[in-house]
Amino acid sequence: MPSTDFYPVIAPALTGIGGLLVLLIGVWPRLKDAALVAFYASIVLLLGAMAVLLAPHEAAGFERFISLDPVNRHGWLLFTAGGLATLLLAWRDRQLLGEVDEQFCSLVLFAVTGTYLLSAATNLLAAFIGMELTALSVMAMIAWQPQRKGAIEAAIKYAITATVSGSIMLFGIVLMYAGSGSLYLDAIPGNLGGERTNETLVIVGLAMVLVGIAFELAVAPFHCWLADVFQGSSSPVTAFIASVGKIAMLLFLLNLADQLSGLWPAIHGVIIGMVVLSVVWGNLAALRQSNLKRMLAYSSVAHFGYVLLALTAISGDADGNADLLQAAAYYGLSYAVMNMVSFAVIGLLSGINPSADLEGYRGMGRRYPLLGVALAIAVLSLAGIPPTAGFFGKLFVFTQALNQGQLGLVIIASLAAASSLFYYLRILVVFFSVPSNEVSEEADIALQGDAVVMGPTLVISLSTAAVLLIGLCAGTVLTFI
Amino acid sequence: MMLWHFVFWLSCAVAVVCSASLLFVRKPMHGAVYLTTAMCALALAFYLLGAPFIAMMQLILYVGAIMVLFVFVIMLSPLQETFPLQLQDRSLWPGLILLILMLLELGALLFGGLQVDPTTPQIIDSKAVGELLFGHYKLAVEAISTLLLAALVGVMYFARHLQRHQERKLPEQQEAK
Amino acid sequence: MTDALVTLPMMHHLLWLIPCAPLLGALLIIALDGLPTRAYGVIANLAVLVSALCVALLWLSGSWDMPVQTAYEWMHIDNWLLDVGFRVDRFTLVMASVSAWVGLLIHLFSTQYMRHDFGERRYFAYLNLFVGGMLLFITADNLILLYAGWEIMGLCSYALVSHYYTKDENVYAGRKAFVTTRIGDTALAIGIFLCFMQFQSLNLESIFQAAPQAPTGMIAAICILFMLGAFAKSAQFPLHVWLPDAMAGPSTVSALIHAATMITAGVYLIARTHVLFDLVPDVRWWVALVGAFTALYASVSAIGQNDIKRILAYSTISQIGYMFAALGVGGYSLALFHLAVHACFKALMFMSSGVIIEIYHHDHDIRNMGGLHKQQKFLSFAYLAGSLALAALPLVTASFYSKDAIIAATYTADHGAFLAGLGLLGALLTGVYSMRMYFMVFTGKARSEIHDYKMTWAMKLPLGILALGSLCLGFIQLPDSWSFGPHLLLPWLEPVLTSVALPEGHAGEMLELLGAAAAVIGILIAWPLTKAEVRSGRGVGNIGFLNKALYIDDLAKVLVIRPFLALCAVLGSVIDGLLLNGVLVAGVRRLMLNAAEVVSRGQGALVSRYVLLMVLGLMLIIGYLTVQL
Amino acid sequence: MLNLVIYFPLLAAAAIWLGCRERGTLARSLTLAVICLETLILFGLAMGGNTLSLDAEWIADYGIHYHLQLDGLGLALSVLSGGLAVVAMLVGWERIDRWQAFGPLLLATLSGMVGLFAAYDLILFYVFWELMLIPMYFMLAMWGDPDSRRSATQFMLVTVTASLLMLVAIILLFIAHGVQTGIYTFDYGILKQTPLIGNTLLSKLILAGLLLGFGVKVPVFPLHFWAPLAYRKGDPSVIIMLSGAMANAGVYGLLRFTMPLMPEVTAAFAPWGMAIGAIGTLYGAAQAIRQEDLRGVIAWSSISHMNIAILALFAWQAQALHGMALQLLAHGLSVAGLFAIAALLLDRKRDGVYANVGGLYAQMPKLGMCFLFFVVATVGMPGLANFAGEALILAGAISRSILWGSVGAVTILLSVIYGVKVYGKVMLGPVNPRVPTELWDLNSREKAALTVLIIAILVIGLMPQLMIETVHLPTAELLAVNIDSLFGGVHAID
Amino acid sequence: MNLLAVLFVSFLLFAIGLAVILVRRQLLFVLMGIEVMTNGAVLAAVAAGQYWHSADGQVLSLFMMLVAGSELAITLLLAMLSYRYLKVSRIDQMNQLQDKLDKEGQLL
Repeated sequence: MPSTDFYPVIAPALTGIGGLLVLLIGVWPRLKDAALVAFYASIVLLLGAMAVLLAPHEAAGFERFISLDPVNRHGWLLFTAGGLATLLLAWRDRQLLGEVDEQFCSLVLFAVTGTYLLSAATNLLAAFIGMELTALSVMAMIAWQPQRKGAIEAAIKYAITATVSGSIMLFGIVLMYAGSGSLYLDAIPGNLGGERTNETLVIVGLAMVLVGIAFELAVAPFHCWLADVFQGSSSPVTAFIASVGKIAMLLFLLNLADQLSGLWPAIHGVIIGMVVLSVVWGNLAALRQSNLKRMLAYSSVAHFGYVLLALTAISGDADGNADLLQAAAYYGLSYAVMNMVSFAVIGLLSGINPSADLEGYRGMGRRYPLLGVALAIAVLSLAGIPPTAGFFGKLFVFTQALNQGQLGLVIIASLAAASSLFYYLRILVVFFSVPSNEVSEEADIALQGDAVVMGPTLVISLSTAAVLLIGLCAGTVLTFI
Repeated sequence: MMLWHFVFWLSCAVAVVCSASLLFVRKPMHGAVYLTTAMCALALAFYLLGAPFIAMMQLILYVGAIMVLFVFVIMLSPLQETFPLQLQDRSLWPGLILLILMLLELGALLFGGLQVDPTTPQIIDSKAVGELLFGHYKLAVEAISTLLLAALVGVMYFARHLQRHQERKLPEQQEAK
Repeated sequence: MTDALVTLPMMHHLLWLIPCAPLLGALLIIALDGLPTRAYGVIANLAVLVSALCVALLWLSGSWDMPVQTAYEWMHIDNWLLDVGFRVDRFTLVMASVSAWVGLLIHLFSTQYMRHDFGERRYFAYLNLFVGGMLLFITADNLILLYAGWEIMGLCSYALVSHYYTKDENVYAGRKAFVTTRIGDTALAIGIFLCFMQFQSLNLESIFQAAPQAPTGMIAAICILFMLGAFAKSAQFPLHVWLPDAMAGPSTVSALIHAATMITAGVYLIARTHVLFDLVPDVRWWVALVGAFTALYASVSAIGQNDIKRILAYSTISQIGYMFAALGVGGYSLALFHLAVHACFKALMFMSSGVIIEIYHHDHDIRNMGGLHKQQKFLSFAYLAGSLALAALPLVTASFYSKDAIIAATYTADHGAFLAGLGLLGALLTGVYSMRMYFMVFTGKARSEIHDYKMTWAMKLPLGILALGSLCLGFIQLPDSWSFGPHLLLPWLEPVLTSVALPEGHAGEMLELLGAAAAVIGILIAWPLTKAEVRSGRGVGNIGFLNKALYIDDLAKVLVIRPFLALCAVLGSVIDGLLLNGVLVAGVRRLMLNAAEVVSRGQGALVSRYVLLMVLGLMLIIGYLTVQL
Repeated sequence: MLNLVIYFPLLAAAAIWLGCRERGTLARSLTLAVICLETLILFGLAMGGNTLSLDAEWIADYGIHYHLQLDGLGLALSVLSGGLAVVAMLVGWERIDRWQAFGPLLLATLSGMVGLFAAYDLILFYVFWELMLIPMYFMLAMWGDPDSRRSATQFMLVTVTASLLMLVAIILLFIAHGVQTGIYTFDYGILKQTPLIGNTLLSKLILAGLLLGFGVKVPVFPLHFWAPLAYRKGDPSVIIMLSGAMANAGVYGLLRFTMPLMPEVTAAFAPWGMAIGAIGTLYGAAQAIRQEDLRGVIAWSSISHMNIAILALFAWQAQALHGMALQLLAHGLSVAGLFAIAALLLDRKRDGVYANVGGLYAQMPKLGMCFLFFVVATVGMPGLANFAGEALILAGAISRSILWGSVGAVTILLSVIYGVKVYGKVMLGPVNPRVPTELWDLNSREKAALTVLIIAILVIGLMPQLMIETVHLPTAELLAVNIDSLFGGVHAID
Repeated sequence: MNLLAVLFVSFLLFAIGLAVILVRRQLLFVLMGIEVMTNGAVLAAVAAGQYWHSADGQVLSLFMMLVAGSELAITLLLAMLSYRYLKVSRIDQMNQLQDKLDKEGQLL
């Protein structure tokens, strides 16, 4: 007797069908302005957000396939916002110029649909399809404008590794199913212990699912693709991967941990290993990167290490699960907004420095002070300096982990966080040192029309404000999560 | 039952062996042939397991669509080279060793004290599958159709670029060289 | 005390003026910019005059017993009750008089003497500050204020010694003076803090009242620390090394600081805290020993000097040694007596030496002088008075009465004969070097050109007064054993400052005679010695061992300064250079950057490596689960 | 009011930054005006003598309060920070370029400092703690010697590493307190009512974390390694803020958060703490002696003097703590004076390396006198501010431990060695032929800057009671921890 | 039917697929390897479905096939693009994107 609440379906349906509509509008012969397509796509996303907002606040499930609970609601809003931001950034992006057509817009919509499914999945199959939907759309988006250096390579690297990890995850799902007889997350713990079930298989399956998740979150040692993909794709797509794709996966992980908390202790060791590897590897690899996007990619590896820190202590009988998950969700949220700022800035400057090499940004903070400060706030937030969101994310995660007795891990994590400051400072110093050369008039964003910079500016200012507000009003934000 | 077992394990063995031969063949085309064989063998295994629908799907989707795609690409591929396995390349070994280790572990895990009731294959026909698919999993079907659409969009886009590239590749190639 | 309040209400309220007038004078000199240079000298003189007059008023008022004035509360935390308070008693009054009046005379002399010098304003500022510090030190009613005065003196000594700062030696000399005395300051400070710890009070009176109940060990520790402080400040062996070098300053500075006042601060300190020292006679005995030894040692060194100011410096060390010897045997008032006398004749000699040096074109070497008597009669007679007083010529000089009493007093202590012997030997040598100096400078033929120098009344007056003092001050206190003559000082001081009973009878007379004889013999030796030296061009001054003052200074350099600096360097390079900056900072940096490279290499750029890493991860996870489940 | 004094500089910083993009001179004047106003307000508050406070829920789930309370000690240190900022501006008036950036950074730092001294919640404290760090880093890295970036980064990394470990310790404290009392809160006001009981491993870890975090900033002896380089390479104006004002935050933190929150473990550590303080004092002084440049000497002397404060802190005794408060102010003023001198020399293109200076007094007697004044203040001349602090500290320390108190007292000697040495090398001696002849003596702006410091040092030195009364209440409150019973057997007189 | 045995076979296929990816660096072979892996998973899914007598397994495997197919389509096109644009057909020739570490002197 599956409940058939339709509210959860409205938003994914809107975006999915909206994607199709956008495609159709795009092929309409008389309509050749890409801006209009992006506009329509944005409207679709806004409608989706409306649908989410108007849905009743109680948790509502559809066929035990997806369910919209309070956490997901905010997640969905975030993804919608992320999708919108991606569109705004991509619209006049230098690297994508002329290629942001109905196809790109529909892919963004499809990817957002995928994240809806993934984050709200109560069925392993839904999660798998959602993940693959996102991954597939992203895969195409990465290689958008294939002439760009590294675009194809990034897409192929992503495709191969993502398919491998997808297969591993699939295998995990199958094993979980084989062990428990159910694909429903909420049913698996109940089934266990019953006839013909087998806990070992479920745990092995869970671990393999975790590998798949770890891949999408880019947690070491499954993180290698991230740097290449960040570097190879255009900034809007990078922003989407970082701020939307990963967060959707994170929400699914939190959901998984919540539902399967009884099985979680069995894989604590796995997660601890991932945490240690991620924070160490990510920060070390970022230390000397000469490319800003790669640097942020490795920092992302470390950040998800910190997030996972909150999950090292989930267990069936602990009352702290909710707090742990909340801390992780907060961290994810803060990560999403601060990365949005960074990549929006990178995107805005891509006319000046298409390769995103760090050296190319010399003096940009002085030339464009507001941009510089926005980036500074984002980078400081990434570094965990108060009163930004990044700091409170770390604070909450560390507090929760310490509360569960993970002193050693927290110390490792905080040392790693301290070392991360080295490369964050490099970014800031480069941005605010004396400019090394003149910017051509054509690339100078101060000289370009409002239309070109409006989108990114909007995204940057809103998400910078969000970085600060999420930090300063952390108390309020926590009540939402 | 003996026969069932014999055929089932035989088809499994064929699948494994044909797949493994991918490791050694020199030409992609040969690989595609081996792969097709393996898939057909697996289709047989599916059938024997009591899943005729999936067996059909295996034939249609894998053999009929995917492998054809492969073959097309191989035919279209401008680089008709052969790729001998280079075992002297030392970078290959760590991966193989890891895989063997993993298999050993899995073997130990599965057969080391794990008890699972034996089961007799029961036919679950396409009707049951269809009911589930378009009943409970209707949203999944919608989602997978969206996924196919997304794939289609991507393919369209890349195909367009392939075309465009061919149109102007000559001058660019000159420059590149 | 109530008497004092009644009879001297005004003075009671003006006590603060004694130290503060010169301090304010210094402040004025610093603050008022752009006056004619001469005006600064006037301000300085007036400021000291105010102090001197206040002191004089105190004398005249006739109430000498402990007027106390509290200016304001300085620091007050729990039992740390510290006021800026002043206190004067008979002992203090004597000391303050010496400081203020000798200070005034030297100020007066300076207005003329420093007229053509550079940095006159700076000079007077420091000089005023110094007198203020000295008077603060003397009149302070608690240890911290006392320490404050003590430190201000140290600072001024530093600044004034390096007055001619364009030469490296002078700067070094100033630094040496400051640092060496600061060794003592440190000891003194620790002693003061121990006092606070023990007595929970810093007020001198309350400490003295509580002292008898305190554990002896603590008192001994405090006394040893005070003693060290006094030794450093008063240039006692082996902390005397700074004083000869400190002669780099203007001669007036030497007169004021290194003869009359600051140098005697150590003596004053011990006399001031004699209540504590009386409780631990064993510790006190060491004061006597060091004093007596220094008296001899410095005399020996003085003989070998050729620099007129260095001779005076060593003689000062020697004379202060006598004072310490007196303190050590409990003859506090004797020490004070000699202090006053010494202040007179030594200030006189230093100021005169300044003129002499000017006359000889800033050449300090007495071997290049000679024959000055004919040119500068007044100076010659004044200097002669000083020299004879230094040599303690029996009966006619003040020093005979003060110094011989000390030698006699030492005889009463444990091992008294030894101490007295040291003193007598020193007295003999004092006669020698004192008169050698006089003869070399004033008699015979001029050995270099004599510069014309006109002394004005402002110079002659102080010299005259001091010469008179050097000769006559002794008559206020003839030896106790003499039935005739005035015995004014010691009995008058008795209520606040005890003295010691001098040896009675045979031994006493014997010592008196010996003391007198030593002085006379010394003077008699000096004449032929000088003759010989002038004739041959070589004399005691050429004996390196003596000239270098037994190489103590060089020994200190080798044994203390160099090892200390080496220790600093070694510590720095091991702790900071090697461990912290080397291993920690550079090590971590290297480690991180190399690890970054290793990690990056390990990951590579190829997708097959990525997959490999994934497989590795998967393998490890499954392995972990296999082991775990 | 409290919010106003904290955020006024920050808002002004934003306004100046936005308003004066190309107008450095305007930015400079505005910044000075803002800082002066802020300092005056703070001064007025300090004179008023009231303790301001403000409490609101911030992050309820984690028991984090927006709790501010600015008492006498905090006010005194805030006024000091403001005053030093004025001095820093005046001595950097011509030398520092791009005031449109520097001014706002300075203001932001000031804002962070005032907030820090007002914070009454551990997390809030940490927020301000890091907040003042960031602008400081930029000021260090972007101005100063050409190679100051590396030292600034080192400073930043070391500080943040320690701060993060301190954050871990703070969280542990939060948890330990929660376990002990059932109240999970970061609010200092609540935490201090139920101090952590017992000398357990956990409390030791907490103490270690706090010591590390605060100690680096002080900088306490073995954690000082960043300081000499940073102090030497940074622009002296910045270093005035760093060493004079910001270093105080470390001691302030230790004062607030160690003994009152976990008396037992801190008391057990106190002898070691005193030892560290005393040894650090001597070590700093000994290193100052062997430096060959003005800024190096000042740097080490600052380290030495801040370690005396640590000695006082762990003596935890009435005189010592009051002395420590005085010492913080006095050290701030005197080290600022010395760095101001270094700044003025830098204005005259003299970097203070001994080989390049010497005999400067002849050309600049006024500057020389001021220099000597600050040297003399630094070496603890009675009547000047440092003496009041050091005397109280050493008296208190000796009362608690004769050994370490006396060891600390040796600094009286060592300080004078480096003090007069550096003065002599720079100002006195024969005129260095490398020194150009047209150096100007103090102008009125420079005089103003130095006069502020000189008057402050004199006032505190001559009338320390004013300051003692200002800081008495908080100090007495801190001392209310019944430490003597805790010291008991642990701390018998050595 | 022994579920574990079938699972092991599917693991074997899975591992072989991985091995192909690791050993054969030619793009087409890599893709074939991926297909082998997916096939292994499908086999496991079917077996598990039969074990539980439920159509879930078959639904799962159907979706797997569809997903694998669409991914393959895109990847193949990417491979074509790679031939055309990069003239590269082996994955170990793809190293445009890689870490470039700054020299120590360029760091802070």
